[in-house]
Amino acid sequence: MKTHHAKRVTIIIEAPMRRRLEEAFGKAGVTGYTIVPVLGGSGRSGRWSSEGQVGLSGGMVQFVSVIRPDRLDALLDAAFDLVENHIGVVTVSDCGVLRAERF
Amino acid sequence: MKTHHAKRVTIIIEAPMRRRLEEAFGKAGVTGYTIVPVLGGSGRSGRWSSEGQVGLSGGMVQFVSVIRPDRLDALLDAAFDLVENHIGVVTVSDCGVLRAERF
Amino acid sequence: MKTHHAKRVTIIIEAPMRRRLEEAFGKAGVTGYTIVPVLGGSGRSGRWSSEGQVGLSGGMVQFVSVIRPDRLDALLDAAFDLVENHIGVVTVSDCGVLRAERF
Amino acid sequence: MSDILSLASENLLSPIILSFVLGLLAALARSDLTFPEAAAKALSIYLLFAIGFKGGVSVAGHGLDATLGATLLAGVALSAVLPFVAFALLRLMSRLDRLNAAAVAGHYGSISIVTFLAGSSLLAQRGVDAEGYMVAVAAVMEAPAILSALWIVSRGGESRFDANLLREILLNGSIVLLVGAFAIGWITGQDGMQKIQPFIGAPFQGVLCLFLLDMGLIAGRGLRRTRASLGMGVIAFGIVMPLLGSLAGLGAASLLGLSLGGTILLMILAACASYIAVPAAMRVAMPEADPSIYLTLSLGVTFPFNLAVGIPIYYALALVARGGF
Amino acid sequence: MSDILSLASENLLSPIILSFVLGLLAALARSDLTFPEAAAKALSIYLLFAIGFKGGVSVAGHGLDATLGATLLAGVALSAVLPFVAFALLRLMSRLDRLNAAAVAGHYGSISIVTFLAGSSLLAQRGVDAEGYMVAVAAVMEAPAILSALWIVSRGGESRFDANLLREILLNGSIVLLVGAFAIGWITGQDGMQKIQPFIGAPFQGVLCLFLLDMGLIAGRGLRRTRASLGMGVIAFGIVMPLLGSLAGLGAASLLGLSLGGTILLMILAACASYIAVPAAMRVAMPEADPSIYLTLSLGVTFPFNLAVGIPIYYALALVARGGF
Amino acid sequence: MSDILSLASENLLSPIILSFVLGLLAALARSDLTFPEAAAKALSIYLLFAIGFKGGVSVAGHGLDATLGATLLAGVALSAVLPFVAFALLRLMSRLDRLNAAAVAGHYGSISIVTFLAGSSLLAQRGVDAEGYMVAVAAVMEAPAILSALWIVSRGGESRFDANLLREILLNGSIVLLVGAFAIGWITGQDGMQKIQPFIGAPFQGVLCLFLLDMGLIAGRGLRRTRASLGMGVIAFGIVMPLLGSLAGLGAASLLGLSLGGTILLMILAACASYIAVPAAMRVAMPEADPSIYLTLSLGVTFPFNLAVGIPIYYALALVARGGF
Ligand SMILES: Nc1ncnc2c1ncn2[C@@H]1O[C@H](COP(=O)(O)O)[C@@H](O)[C@H]1O
Ligand SMILES: Nc1ncnc2c1ncn2[C@@H]1O[C@H](COP(=O)(O)O)[C@@H](O)[C@H]1O
Ligand SMILES: Nc1ncnc2c1ncn2[C@@H]1O[C@H](COP(=O)(O)O)[C@@H](O)[C@H]1O
Ligand code: NA
Ligand code: NA
Ligand code: NA
Repeated sequence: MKTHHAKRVTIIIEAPMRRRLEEAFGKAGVTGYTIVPVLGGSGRSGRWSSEGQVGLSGGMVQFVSVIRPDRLDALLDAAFDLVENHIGVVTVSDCGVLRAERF
Repeated sequence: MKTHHAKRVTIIIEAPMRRRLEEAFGKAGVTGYTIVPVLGGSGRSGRWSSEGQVGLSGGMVQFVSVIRPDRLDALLDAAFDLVENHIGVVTVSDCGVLRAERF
Repeated sequence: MKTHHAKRVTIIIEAPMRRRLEEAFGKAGVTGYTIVPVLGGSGRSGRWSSEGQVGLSGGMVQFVSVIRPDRLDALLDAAFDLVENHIGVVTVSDCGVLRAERF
Repeated sequence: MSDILSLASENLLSPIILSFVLGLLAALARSDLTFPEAAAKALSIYLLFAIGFKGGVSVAGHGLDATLGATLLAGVALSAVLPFVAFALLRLMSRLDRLNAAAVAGHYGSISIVTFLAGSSLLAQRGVDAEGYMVAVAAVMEAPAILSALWIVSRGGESRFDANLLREILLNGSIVLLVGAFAIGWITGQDGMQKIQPFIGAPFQGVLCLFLLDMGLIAGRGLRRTRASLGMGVIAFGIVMPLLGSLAGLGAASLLGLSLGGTILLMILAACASYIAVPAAMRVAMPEADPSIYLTLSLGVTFPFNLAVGIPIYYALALVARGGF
Repeated sequence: MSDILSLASENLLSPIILSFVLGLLAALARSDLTFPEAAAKALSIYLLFAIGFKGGVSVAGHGLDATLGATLLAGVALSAVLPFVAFALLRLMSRLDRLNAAAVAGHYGSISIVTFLAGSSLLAQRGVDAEGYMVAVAAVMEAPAILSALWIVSRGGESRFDANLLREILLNGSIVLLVGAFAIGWITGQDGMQKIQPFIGAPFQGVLCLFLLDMGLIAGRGLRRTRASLGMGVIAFGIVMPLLGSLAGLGAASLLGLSLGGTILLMILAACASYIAVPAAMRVAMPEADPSIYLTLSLGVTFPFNLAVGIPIYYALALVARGGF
Repeated sequence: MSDILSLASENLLSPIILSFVLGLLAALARSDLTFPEAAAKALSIYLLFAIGFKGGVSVAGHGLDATLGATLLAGVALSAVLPFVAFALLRLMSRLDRLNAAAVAGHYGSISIVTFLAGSSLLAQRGVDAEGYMVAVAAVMEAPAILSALWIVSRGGESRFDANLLREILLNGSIVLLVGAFAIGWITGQDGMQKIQPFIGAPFQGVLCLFLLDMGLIAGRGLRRTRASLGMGVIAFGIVMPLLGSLAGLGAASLLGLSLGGTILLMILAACASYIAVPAAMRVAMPEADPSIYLTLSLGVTFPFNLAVGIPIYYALALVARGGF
């Protein structure tokens, strides 16, 4: 089955920044993304876990966005402004997609 | 450590279609996959979020399946039939796996 | 925007092994990873789903770790020791990252 | 008249309606107040279990009314027929295409258990009894409307039915839980009730408040995001249709000879629109229909309308019809 | 005799058993009814906290029975010894290999707190008192069986013990919660009970219904998926073993001189099989063992057997043994 | 004196404090006992709704005290001013830089609703009444401290304010829920209370136990992971600051002429530190500040201090100040 070339971007970011990143995506014209929950993790600031947490402050979420290669820079710029001072792991990888017309 | 070449397929699909996709995978002989929850997202039909939702209708899930490259087409065919008329973002990427004999 | 080359490793592993893998990572000097929840899946031992489960035994989690290519082997060795006798799907793929100095 | 006003204000100023309003306002003001998905689902399991159980206990206590069978049949008929009415009305009032009109229509034959609960609360508060089996009627009204909607769409093209889908619709979690708890309540009767009353009885209203707070949050979020996409015709339909439905319910109840309470509940069931079971089925069977239309209409327009003014109106209508005013 | 029948029917027709049956049927019929994982975990936290607390309060009230220490020891012994019995029986009755047989055996020494609760409910309903510390006995019986199973496997090869694993087993969440709540109940006594009775006391049976509904769903799903893989011998073991266990419990209780209620509870503890703590430990320590065997057997065979017929049998046996019939 | 001791032991040996201790110990011993995130959030929604509602009902019952407006203003002022005190103290006592000191300071002007609840419990137990509107005072004290902290940091560089952030802070879920439930309680009054009392009233203490168990688990986990990174000066601050805060609260309460109960609650509000709303705001507005400092200090040091010894001390101080001892 024929697949088309695209980029898959994942952004792990603090939960309190979720709405801001959604809005930044909106402004940058990135309308396709999916948010998955995160249970815990570890980084330079130590280990953490969302279990039992009541507030947002402890948590993170992961954005996944699949986009056409030519739109990558707009997305990364939007994301970078936000994650610059924040926790935020941004990865980009190549992938194939079905139904390229949707992206 | 030696890794073997494989394909990693992810399918973001509406939660009410989950059982159907599992069955389609079963029929296509794809027995290895993992399903991760989705919190929300955005697409051509706007932004949504699973928070506070009671029914399935609001939600999505993400399938991840790692397979041998020669089995890719069987999987994509099975998936395509289902997502054709549905929401469903399908990506394929290359990866290495440990313990190739398991796939 | 400039991205730097890195490896993205994902490990799907049984929930009761979560703490052990975290400790193995710690010993191997892998301090950056994120854990996402898993809803269900299918493998050689059949289909399962976390819904309604009370204990850990039914569940799995997925680790995602982004690392510098030269650190890959240390991570895989640490992971392999643990998953050797256990369920555990380990994939490695190439990706680009923003802010390489963080990894 | 003053009675109707007191009825309306009693309804509007009850903690459950105010909780809904709080959720609605919070979402419209873009507060970050949200319920975890798991908590919302747990609340709905509790409510379905409790209401089913109580219905069964009530049937065990009062014995099987001769009209039970007839009322169940009437419920099935209402659920199956109302989508056709709704479909015709939508084609008249709005510019929705066949597919979206059919999808919306399916929601209005089916039911919203929370609207039913809000009605039951008002009855309880006013000391009005109702047939215990009305909750079983609610259960049988969930599914037929979906089949009608599928049938409407299938006329215009390929069939939308498949065996899997039928099984899913009929064994839908909320139907199974409602009917199952009803059966348990029936079997265990007053004895069983005594054991679990402190769980499903006394705290019920309070749990309902939290659930309605969540419904308000979701309705508000839906309205905020998709307000624009609903035309005036569609919105008007969301208010006219429940009124029509309630009249159909009133007619059926009169034929059946239901009590005042039973009449009001049947009117409510006919008037309300599904926003849980039907949307999920539509996503599977009519993926091309736009969920933001049917969800926003059902949850953002008809549900609040029924809660706030519909239920008191149906109450008053039932009283008038019985010459009780 | 008629007494035994009334006992059996009283048990079978209680809301908690019927809730389990509802879940089982729903899952076998492939309904999409499910509990969110978080809700199921929250229910289990509630149940463990409540039962532990109540046990502690009861000990605070009745004072420390002279037999407490002896009963705790007996519990540890039963938990440690029963896996050897189970292992021998499995090698005799089934074709499971050493590893899987040991893994299964470990489950039968340990306990299922919900089976214990179902037994306590039946006692409460019949007005039979039991020693308050039996819940502490339940707690100490969770872990030793795991060690026995590891020991059985280790004999045949490399050791399965490591310090981390031991700590995990002993500080397992459910043990800590049960023992901790027991301690809090003991310390705060009747005063503490009064404050939180409306939370942990009155609604308890109702919460238990929902929990058993969920257990039914899980058991049904397990049975549907792995029915085929259990041989007849293994299934027979799942019924014979609890009977054997209950007799061991009966013997121990007689030696200890427990009350009728305490005797029945000790029999239940000896008869039931773990499906929460032990499976998790086995996944870590014996990853090669097949979870679908031990989970399905414990939750799909032994658990329903105990709930439906085992508990009344143990009750009747205890009565007979005490000459009470 | 013996009165103070009995007060302290009554507090320490209450089920809620012991539940917190259980959680703390379990986490320090590295047990795997955890609450699902959704369950913890559901508990907090319940608590906020219940406490807000009860406050509103109490105001509806006792009528509007003339001092309500003044007390609300005093609350805002305390919340806004205490961060400056805290900041100065931190620069004196610790080696935290400006940014981290400001972030920590913001937490101490704001409030912890669970500390407030623990204080209310002790009052209820001792039969001491308090102004019903104190919960509204708690609500208005959440946000101003955040603005003060931002202002402190902004002085030293670029502004930290933006319109989005302000809206988020003021429409924070817990503020909206507390104020909204307060309004509903006020509107529906004793009538509304009667309907939902069995949900929000009687079981409240028990739910609070589970919530404090979870808080203990989180505090313990936090302490275990980041103990090392807090210096002695910072830890000392976490104990001195609440004492200072309580004195400020005592002063304000005396000026306002609050009742004994109201005085103690205002002292508690001034003494406690936020660990939900403020940390989330800090993550957005001061991402460079280290969360492990402010979270561990607030939840791992000040919160247990207040629970265990702070509240009885404030109680005794209030008695002394009123010449009641
Ligand atoms: N290399 C990495 N791979 C995956 N996730 C990471 C990585 N580094 C950090 N994270 C995630 O980002 C969070 C914060 O990282 P840090 O700011 O380094 O403490 C961690 O708790 C992880 O969830
Ligand atoms: N480009 C994309 N990348 C990631 N997820 C997407 C993308 N497009 C759509 N989705 C997901 O699929 C859902 C439905 O998409 P749509 O049908 O375009 O509204 C969205 O809400 C997202 O969760
Ligand atoms: N090829 C695969 N791709 C993705 N996940 C897999 C795959 N194989 C196994 N898994 C996951 O690992 C679990 C156990 O696999 P197994 O040991 O093969 O039964 C499954 O239930 C899946 O969640
Ligand atoms: Na209807
Ligand atoms: Na046992
Ligand atoms: Na404060």
